[in-house]
Amino acid sequence: MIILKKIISFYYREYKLNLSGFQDILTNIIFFFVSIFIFIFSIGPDKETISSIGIGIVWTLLLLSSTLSLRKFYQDDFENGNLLIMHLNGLSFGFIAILKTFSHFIFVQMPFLLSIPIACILLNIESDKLIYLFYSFALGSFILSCLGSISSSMNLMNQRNFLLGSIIVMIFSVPVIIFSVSIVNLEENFNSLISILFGILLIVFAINPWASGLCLKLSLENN
Amino acid sequence: MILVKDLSIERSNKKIFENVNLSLGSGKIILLKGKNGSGKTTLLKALLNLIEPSSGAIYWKGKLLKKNLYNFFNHVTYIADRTSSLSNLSVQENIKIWKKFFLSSISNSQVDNILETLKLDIYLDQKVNSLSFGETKKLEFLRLIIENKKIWILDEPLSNLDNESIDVMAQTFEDHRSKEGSIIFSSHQISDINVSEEVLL
Amino acid sequence: MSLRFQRLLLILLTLVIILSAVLLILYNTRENVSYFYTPSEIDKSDIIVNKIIRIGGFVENDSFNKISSGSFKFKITDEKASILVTFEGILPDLFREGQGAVIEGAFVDKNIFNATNVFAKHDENYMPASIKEDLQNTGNWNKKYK
Amino acid sequence: MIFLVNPSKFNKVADYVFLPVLILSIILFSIGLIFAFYLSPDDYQQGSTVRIMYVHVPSAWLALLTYVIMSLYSIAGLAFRIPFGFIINTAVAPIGAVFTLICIISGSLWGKPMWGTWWVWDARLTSVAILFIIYVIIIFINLSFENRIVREKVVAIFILVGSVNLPIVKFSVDWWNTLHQPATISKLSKPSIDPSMMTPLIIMTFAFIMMGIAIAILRIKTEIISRKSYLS
Repeated sequence: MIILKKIISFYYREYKLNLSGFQDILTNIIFFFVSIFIFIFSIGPDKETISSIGIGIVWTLLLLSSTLSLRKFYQDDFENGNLLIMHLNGLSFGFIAILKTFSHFIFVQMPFLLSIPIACILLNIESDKLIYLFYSFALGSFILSCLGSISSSMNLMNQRNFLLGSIIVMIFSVPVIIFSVSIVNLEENFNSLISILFGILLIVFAINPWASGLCLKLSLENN
Repeated sequence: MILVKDLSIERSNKKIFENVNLSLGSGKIILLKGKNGSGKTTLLKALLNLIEPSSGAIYWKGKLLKKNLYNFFNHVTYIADRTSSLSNLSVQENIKIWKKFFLSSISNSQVDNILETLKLDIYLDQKVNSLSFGETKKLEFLRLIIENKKIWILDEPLSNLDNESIDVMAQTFEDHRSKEGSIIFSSHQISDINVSEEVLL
Repeated sequence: MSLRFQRLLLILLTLVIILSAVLLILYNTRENVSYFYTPSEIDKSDIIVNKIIRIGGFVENDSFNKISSGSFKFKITDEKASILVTFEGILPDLFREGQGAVIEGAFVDKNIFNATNVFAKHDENYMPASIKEDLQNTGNWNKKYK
Repeated sequence: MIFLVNPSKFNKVADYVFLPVLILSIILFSIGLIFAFYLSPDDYQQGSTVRIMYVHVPSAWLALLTYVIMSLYSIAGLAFRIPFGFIINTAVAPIGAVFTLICIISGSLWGKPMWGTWWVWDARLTSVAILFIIYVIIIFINLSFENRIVREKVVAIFILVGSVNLPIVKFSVDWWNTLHQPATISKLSKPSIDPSMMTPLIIMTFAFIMMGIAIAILRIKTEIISRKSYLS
């Protein structure tokens, strides 16, 4: 019961934190839309071309914009010592990583989910594909959150080259992109593709607390 | 309660300190002294199992600290030399978050009293980043009361505080000692806090 | 429960999750991670005209026709079904009848596939050319070396 | 076998072994190249292009083998606290990257005449490209952290996380339809390669291994020395 109360208070804290830093999330979304504009203008006005590659564009830009906020994943809590306080309050590092991953999924990735319909209108994607895009993004973005947790905890002590964190997320999200995009394009294979994505999700979810927990401990020890 | 035996720590194969012995019982206040880089913070972090000792051991209630870690964490408050309050939120919200997070049973009037003695009550609705550094530091000490734990581990609690606040701190320490609590803190400045043991690193 | 035991339990749980996830992925990817489809996998009634796909198989024996200097016609088969392919361009060295090939392009109608790219696929067997002649001379040439 | 986990023992063994290994690798290379270019026969399908195989296949094997070694040493370093594992990781990563690059370039040169394309995005080629980028990231992590202890362990963790790619590289040709052909030599079945071509392949593989070991010894020794100077 105590642990449940601690979890609730953890999310209360995250909620307050994200509410006060709402402009950061908004900036991500603006970045997402501005890049869509750029894409549309650089491709040209041909509606068919845009809608044929639209899914790919949406997914690429979702990936890019969600890697933008990676720096914030643990950095603030690490620098002001809150990670340590959470640990001293009885949460193991792996458990903190899981909680933080869910928090990132809820507060950073969900706003993207809500902005997908508008992106689909802009990119001329048919509305019957929207539901598949929703499914694939709901699973895919959680995978991205787990990967983000791993890479940003790795790069906590990396003052010189943070772009590395984004590259790590992007290189491991190649399969996610492949299967998410084909979910939308090959509706007849929906079940098997969604279970592949779910399998990837299980793998990263299982790896995440170990890898991130170890990295968090490492960074706190040597800070 | 805490027993440190022959503790030596080296980092990157550089010796930081050797053969430190400590015993922190209830009602005891230990002051760690030493110049910069003598390993005060390192020792405090080792007490929190954040740094692996190269030799020696730390015991908590007779068992190795590592084996008994989360039990130990239930009894300890650690305040680092940086402030953990969330700078984008107001003082009041920070206090609310802390109270929820540490499952504190402290009443609002108690908090108000302390805020008044610390002269922070006028800033209640202001954001933390508009406070001065000394004031955020004082706000940080509110956690000691909210967490309400037996053992306090404090890293440089007295730096950047005015004399008046140091007096308040001394009074708080004395109260805690009278409640069978124990404190270990580091400092490089001389103060009139009544300590039971001084350890020079 | 001691900390050590909890840790062991967590490690086991992680391994079980990863193992089941791997099985889930492998079971489902067989049909999905294909660089190409085989002719028998393509459902004749379900052909989408002008959608770019890849088809892999063998070039059917006696099906290769040179229409003009840079334009070819042949059939791709996997011994269950075959597809008529037209191609304009340069064929890779290894391309010949009986050889594996992957073609990229789109159906122009239900029966004719227009290739934009032709890749030759070679198998994992390596054998000196002289031995092949010997084998053929003695009649032991095994047709499975395609 | 203690020299595999102990730096000073390793130094001793390496001093004895280095010159023989280097000479052996040069000899093997010269024999192997003579075999590969003059003495081995043309393939019945591919003609003389098949000779690219004698570079491509050994480098591909070694790219994978290097990663396996790094993964094992990462486990040794993280779980059993053997610091020598981290030294190996730092020293060996660039070698693996070079092998992967050789594999990719030679494969590309082989693919153009045979398949008719330099590069396709099938599962094998994509996973090897990802392997190369993983190697590059490992090198970059080594370059960009200031704190040595954190850097070593982060590299080890990353290597372990990245090792999910290994089975994908190895088995992609068996699991999925790819343009790349399946493995010629596997443990379970008789190799489907003629002995006259198998010999140069094996010689070249050992030449590559010896060269890899020679370079690795040099790099590991410098790494050990640089850490010694760090200590004092």
